[in-house]
Amino acid sequence: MASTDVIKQGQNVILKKGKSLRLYQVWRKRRVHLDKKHFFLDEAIGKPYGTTWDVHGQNVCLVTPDEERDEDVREGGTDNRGINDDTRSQKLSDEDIKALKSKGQHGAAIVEQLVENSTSFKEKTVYSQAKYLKKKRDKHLMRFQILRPNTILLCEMYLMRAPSKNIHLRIDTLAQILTAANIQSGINVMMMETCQGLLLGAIMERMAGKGTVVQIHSESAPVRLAVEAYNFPSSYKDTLHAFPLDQLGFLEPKESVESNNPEQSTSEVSDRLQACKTEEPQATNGKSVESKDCPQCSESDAKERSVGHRTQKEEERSNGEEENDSNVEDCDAAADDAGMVAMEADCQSGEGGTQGQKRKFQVNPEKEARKQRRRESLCRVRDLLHNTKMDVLVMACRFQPLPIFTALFKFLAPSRPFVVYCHYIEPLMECNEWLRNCNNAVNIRVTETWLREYQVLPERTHPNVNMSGTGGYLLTGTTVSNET
Amino acid sequence: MASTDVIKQGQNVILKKGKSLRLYQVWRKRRVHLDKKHFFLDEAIGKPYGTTWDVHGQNVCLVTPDEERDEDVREGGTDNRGINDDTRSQKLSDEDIKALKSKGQHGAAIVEQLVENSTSFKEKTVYSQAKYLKKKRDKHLMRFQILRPNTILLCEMYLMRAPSKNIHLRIDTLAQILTAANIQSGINVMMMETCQGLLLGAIMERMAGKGTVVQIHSESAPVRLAVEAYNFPSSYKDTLHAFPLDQLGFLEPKESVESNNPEQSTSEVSDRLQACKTEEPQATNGKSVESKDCPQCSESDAKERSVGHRTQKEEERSNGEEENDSNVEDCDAAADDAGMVAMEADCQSGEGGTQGQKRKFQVNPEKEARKQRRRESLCRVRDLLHNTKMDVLVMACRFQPLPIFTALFKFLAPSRPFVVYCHYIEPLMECNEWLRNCNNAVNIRVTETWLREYQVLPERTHPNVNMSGTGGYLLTGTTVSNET
Amino acid sequence: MGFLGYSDVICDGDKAIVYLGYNSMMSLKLSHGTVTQTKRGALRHSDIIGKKYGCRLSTLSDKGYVHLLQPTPELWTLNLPHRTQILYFADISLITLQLELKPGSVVVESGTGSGSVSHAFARTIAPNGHLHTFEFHEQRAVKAREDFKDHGISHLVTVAHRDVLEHGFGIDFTVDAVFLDLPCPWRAVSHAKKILKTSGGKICSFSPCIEQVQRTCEELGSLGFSDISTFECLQRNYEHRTVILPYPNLGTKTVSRDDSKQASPNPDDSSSLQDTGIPGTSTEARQGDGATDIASGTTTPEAGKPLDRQGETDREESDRNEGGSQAKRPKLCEGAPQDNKKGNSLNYPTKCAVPWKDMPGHTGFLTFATLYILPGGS
Amino acid sequence: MGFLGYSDVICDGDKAIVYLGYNSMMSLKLSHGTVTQTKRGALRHSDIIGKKYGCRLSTLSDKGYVHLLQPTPELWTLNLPHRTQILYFADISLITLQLELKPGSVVVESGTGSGSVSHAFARTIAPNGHLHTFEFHEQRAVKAREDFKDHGISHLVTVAHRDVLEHGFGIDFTVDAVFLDLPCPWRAVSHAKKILKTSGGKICSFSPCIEQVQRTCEELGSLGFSDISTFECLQRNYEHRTVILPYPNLGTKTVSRDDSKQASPNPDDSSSLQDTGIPGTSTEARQGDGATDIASGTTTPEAGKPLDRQGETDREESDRNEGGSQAKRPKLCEGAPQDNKKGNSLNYPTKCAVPWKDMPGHTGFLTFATLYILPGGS
Repeated sequence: MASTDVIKQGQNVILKKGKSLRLYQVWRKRRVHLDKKHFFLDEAIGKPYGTTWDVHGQNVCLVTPDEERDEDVREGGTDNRGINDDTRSQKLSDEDIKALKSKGQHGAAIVEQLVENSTSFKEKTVYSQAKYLKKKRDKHLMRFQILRPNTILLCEMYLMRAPSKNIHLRIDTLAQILTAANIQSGINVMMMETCQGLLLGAIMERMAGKGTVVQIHSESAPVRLAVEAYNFPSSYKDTLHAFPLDQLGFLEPKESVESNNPEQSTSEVSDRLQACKTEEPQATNGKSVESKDCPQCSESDAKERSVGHRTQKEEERSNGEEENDSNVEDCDAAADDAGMVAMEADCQSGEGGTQGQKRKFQVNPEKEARKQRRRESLCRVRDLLHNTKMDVLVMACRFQPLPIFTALFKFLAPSRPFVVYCHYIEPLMECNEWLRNCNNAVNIRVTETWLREYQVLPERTHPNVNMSGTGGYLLTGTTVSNET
Repeated sequence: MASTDVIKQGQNVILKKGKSLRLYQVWRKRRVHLDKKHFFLDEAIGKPYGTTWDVHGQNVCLVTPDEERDEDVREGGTDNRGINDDTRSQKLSDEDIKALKSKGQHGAAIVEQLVENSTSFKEKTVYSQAKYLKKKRDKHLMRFQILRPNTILLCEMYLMRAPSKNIHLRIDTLAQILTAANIQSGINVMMMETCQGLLLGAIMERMAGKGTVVQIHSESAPVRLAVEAYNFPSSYKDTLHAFPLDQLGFLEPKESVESNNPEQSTSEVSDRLQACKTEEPQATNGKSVESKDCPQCSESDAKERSVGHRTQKEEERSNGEEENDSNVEDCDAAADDAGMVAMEADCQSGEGGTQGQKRKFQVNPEKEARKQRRRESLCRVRDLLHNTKMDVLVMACRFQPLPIFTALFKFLAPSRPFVVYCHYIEPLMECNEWLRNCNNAVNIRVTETWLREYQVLPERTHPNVNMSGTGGYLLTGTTVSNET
Repeated sequence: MGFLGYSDVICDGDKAIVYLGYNSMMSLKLSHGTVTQTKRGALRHSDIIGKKYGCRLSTLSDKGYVHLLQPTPELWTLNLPHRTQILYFADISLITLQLELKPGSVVVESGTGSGSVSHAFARTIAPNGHLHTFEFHEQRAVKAREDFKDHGISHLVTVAHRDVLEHGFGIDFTVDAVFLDLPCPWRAVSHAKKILKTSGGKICSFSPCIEQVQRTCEELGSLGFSDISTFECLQRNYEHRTVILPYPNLGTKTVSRDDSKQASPNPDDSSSLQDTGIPGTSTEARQGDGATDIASGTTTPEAGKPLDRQGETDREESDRNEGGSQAKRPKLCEGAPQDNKKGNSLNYPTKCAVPWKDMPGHTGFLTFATLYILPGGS
Repeated sequence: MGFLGYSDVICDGDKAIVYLGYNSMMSLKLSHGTVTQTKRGALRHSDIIGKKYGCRLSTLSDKGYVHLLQPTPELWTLNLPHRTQILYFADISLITLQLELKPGSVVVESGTGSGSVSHAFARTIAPNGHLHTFEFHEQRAVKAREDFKDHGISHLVTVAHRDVLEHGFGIDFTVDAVFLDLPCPWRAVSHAKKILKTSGGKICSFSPCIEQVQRTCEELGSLGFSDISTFECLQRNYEHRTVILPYPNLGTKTVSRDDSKQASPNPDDSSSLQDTGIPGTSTEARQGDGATDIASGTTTPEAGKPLDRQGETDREESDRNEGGSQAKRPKLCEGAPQDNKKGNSLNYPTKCAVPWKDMPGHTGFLTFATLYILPGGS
């Protein structure tokens, strides 16, 4: 087995239990919190990805493939004509079950007892039996699989836990963005996203550290939470260039960075960009990421954090751009503080929101030097965009797409693809209209995809009963010039 | 076999050949024109619906069920690895086939010859063989089935031949309109459609001559082409009440019919409504329908007819309401003349547009009396709407729905359903918005349906490769009052 | 009672539908002296009886109000007690049309299940048709019979407790149409053939799994049925939502939007045109429910909304998303993040037709066929 | 050549995509001295070579113009010569993501077919991955090899003419992913297992029929693959259409539209506000094509349209609707029936997002699975 296939300290892993996915960073003696249980992943270090584990006390214990495929098929009834509607078929009460648990009974044993005490189990068809067993096992067994994070898992995780944070991006739509954008190693990508770095991560994976990515970011710092999950070599980040959305005016040829914001002092401009840079050392120094921000933070968590955060930063930040949007600010704050504050990686959503994440703001003494670096960075990106035509424009963000699209479109070389995602069709139709009039694109399409999963089982094959109502919409096309 | 199950003179029947559907009225010695062949249906009179027929010369000949199920499965190859891309596998040239046909060869014989002369046929898999045979049979055999017209067949026929004339109404959407509207025998229906009477016919079938239908019609006469196809007992028409869209203002309580159009003379008003009544004798006298308008008339036909028609009527009609809309006017004209001009029932679309339909306009000497009747009819409907609250409002028309919807909504009793169909979602969203603000409806829904057909064949089961992109949208809901 | 026709006044013994708010209804059998608890407060039946259908009624403690609706088969389908998995509106509609049901039709159904389809059939074949419905589960047959009696359609429906797969339909006349909703429908096809009119009798089989469809189609074909076709019919709901996508701040010198008709005011000169956003249009904190349906945007503040709005926007008991957790309601990123401070960003509300987050992915396959046993020769 | 990376200038020997108009493209292998006929007129290759990709070029007789595009795998998929049924964008995208392809991946494909998937794979695994593609049809294998050479990706792709079902893949190393597009994919699963990495190797099988999927899933399960899932992925296209639904004439006294924000002028006092309708927005006579795509509504008359509009609105060679008859184009009822005379009706154009009339109903089922052969015990 190759050394890349085993779980190592410091890596981000996904724990999959039933349908639920959780992202954690693996450290010896770091407690992980899953489904109300706390335990250590120490046993898993050095073991292969894809392994299945049971929680025993505070530790985890590898499940052998034989144990895993323990799919009982028992003697079943032929149909459900004898089964009446009542809740009395289960003789075990909730109290009984609690008692079993408190006695330290293993989950598998509890499930077995439930079956024995069900009067209707034997009369159920084998299919109903299997369904029943699965339901009870998911409830009472503390069994999970450790997986290497990839785009599919991350996208599923975000979509399940906080769809709006991920602007509802669905797996098939994300797949289409990457393909329609012709993402490949070595090209120049211009992109803007507000899906916590998921799209950025997916793009970076397909570029493998070669080429250029100009990331337009809406808040004071680019949000790259999901990027960390990929465990990329640190060199990948060398291809990344951040540029703030509110400095797009600065890209106009005649503007210089100093005269750009006449009504704001230069220092204010720099302040606004500060957070952007606070992350940079981490990216460029290539040091290992020692903290893990958790994308599953609950709303209550988020509020707690952003409130505290805002108070501390009030003086530093003079513009109110992220006010009244604690959600996004939360992301910022998190990105901001990455590398500065060690946070518990296992902060949980919902009930578990009282884990007391402590954080303090570090006042930076090299303020002036950083301002200078920031100005230089802006100039670098401006020169890049003016000297090197971009190979693709990718957008998936929570803003009205048209103004951003029109601002960035001009930096594309001719005969290059562009892709704009939106959860709603109407804003894309605006872009479509603009494109048809601007005359610089062909093969323009607005599409939506139906993703349908099937249950394929003997005698029980059918499309899944529940399905996503929409995966959002994509505008795609190819630039042309009207040079003859 | 019940006498209702056999084909009778004067009935409307549907000829189904492959996927194509044609509506004809059965008369002895009346020639029918199908797929460039002319023939008589005389043999079919007295035979059951559902029978399959072959054309032999000018006559048709019953196909026995055995002949029908002539599904050869021959020895086939296992896959297509040996088949190369060329068109030389068929040794028979188009000229050869023409020669065979001119020799009077029967279609089945031609198909057999094609198989024998195909070098690749034996190498094809049995599935490809079956496909090939079906294709060739459909092309060379003149075989059709005679079916009793029903809503499904009529809807399919319209949707295939002139979707826009039928405002793109799809079978599942039509089904949902009828159900959501809770159409049943004995209720009071208020409806407006511009799908040539298809929806009206479907509603009438479910009411079976009991209850009331107020049909708001947009042109000078209600369009009821498709209604004829149902072969309803003539008594069904007694339940029908027509009311012109442009007289909706007259429904306002304070208006009287005389003062309604101050800027138009009373006689003008009556003139506008004339066509409405020209159909009435036919409906109320209960005499058998002696002419059949053909919904498949080609555009060129339509133009020819409407042009001639307009010239003759120019003096009679003073308002230009149906100008510049030859499509709709065509329908009018046809409805207008029903019962007055005998037309060939087999007018064909496309090439066959030169069948020389003669028509003359009958100047009615009882003009004044008719005007009076018309005025009375308007008053009758007004009184009906004011005295009897309606049980449902159904709309499926080519107009902006909101103004009509708001004008008619008030005549609904509380706790009654309403259904508005539109091919586009945006106009329904306007109605939705209006409803939410007007406070007089609950359970408001805007829906769209995916209709997916499956090919179910041994080893070859899958959804059909082509599918309708949309069946349009429905707005449904239930009225409430805010009386407490 | 609207199961057949309509009547204006609510009577003792009627079953009424209590409309509680968006996606939230319940059925109520009215009986003097009874009080029923709802999530909007208690309802005294005596207050209801004698009122008109469609009326609004405040609950006892004046906590809220409800509307009282006449039960149609479609409303009943949404409110009946589930004794089995049931068929819904879209499928029932297509079945009714494809079976060519109309007043006077004689139709057979098996199994009866919860009676969802039966009510729709009875409505359509009234006043002179008949539904023979068969159920192999005795308890269900009894309950269905009670429902039909309660709903005034028992003269149109005969319920039989019978195992059709084993014993056939046991009737000695022919019918216009047969509807099968059985675990092994192919085993009922030959029985159905015996009772169907041979001059165009219609059959429909509803099955959740494709294997059932495959066997049924094979059996239909081998028994001489024609025009065998299989469909799926899925309904997607749209809501009217006024979405506020933030207008991006591109810096002082915004890039001109040449061809766009929408005005593009400079975000920085911001005379606080819309700086407080538009009340009543916020979409935040609704995503958790999945099937969000915010009443369409008006510029009236929420407080000034007509009473009914309250009901329409209440999503607490969304029946579309039973699995959705109520506890976690992540904030919607695109929902109205209004920049009050300095007003240096403008948000344009966009009216959007948004599909519900979840939709039924599958109900079942509908297989239709026609029986013509025709004389040969000419 | 854009099959890998991009280059600005069109070179002799390049394959370029000629964009002829809406839904109408063709590929062109450039060679000095050649002239190619297109429906927009003739193109002299020498005129093209040396130009920049993306440029506009008038055809020889000045009949029209075309745009010259760099071929991406996605454009190639729309323009390649069909030697088999091919996979399209939506499926290819999902397969690429689910197989976790990225630069450096080693992937196996069988069969090669027309090379539609191969090009997309090669692009994604470049510069240091490899695609081993197997085709049992010799002629196709040869042609695919030629294509890959022409397109500058032959260093990334090895084509083998081999019957995988009978003889397996015949390679002695392991790969990251296997993609099967075969008539009997279940027979290839055991072969695939032999060459897949046991630490999370990915497999995907594409099959049009459900029976193939059922057997494949069974085989995958019995061979120890995990996370077996089956998907369908259908793309629906929308067009931006400015629809003119006629405003109904409700008579002199129009009913007031209380709550509607849209102005409702009295149709009869009609100062011919819009009595000629809005040019350039008519939707009539387009329905015959099915996949209508009218350029979004502007108020510029058609004659004043920018040149490109011509191309974008031309639907004559719609590739979406091959079966559609050109001869019959029934008039669209809702299309701009403008009442010029007396101007007693007003039409409001509505901007609509309209789904294309037809869409793919099925391409195939995609079955994915992962192979983990893990050590037991702890």
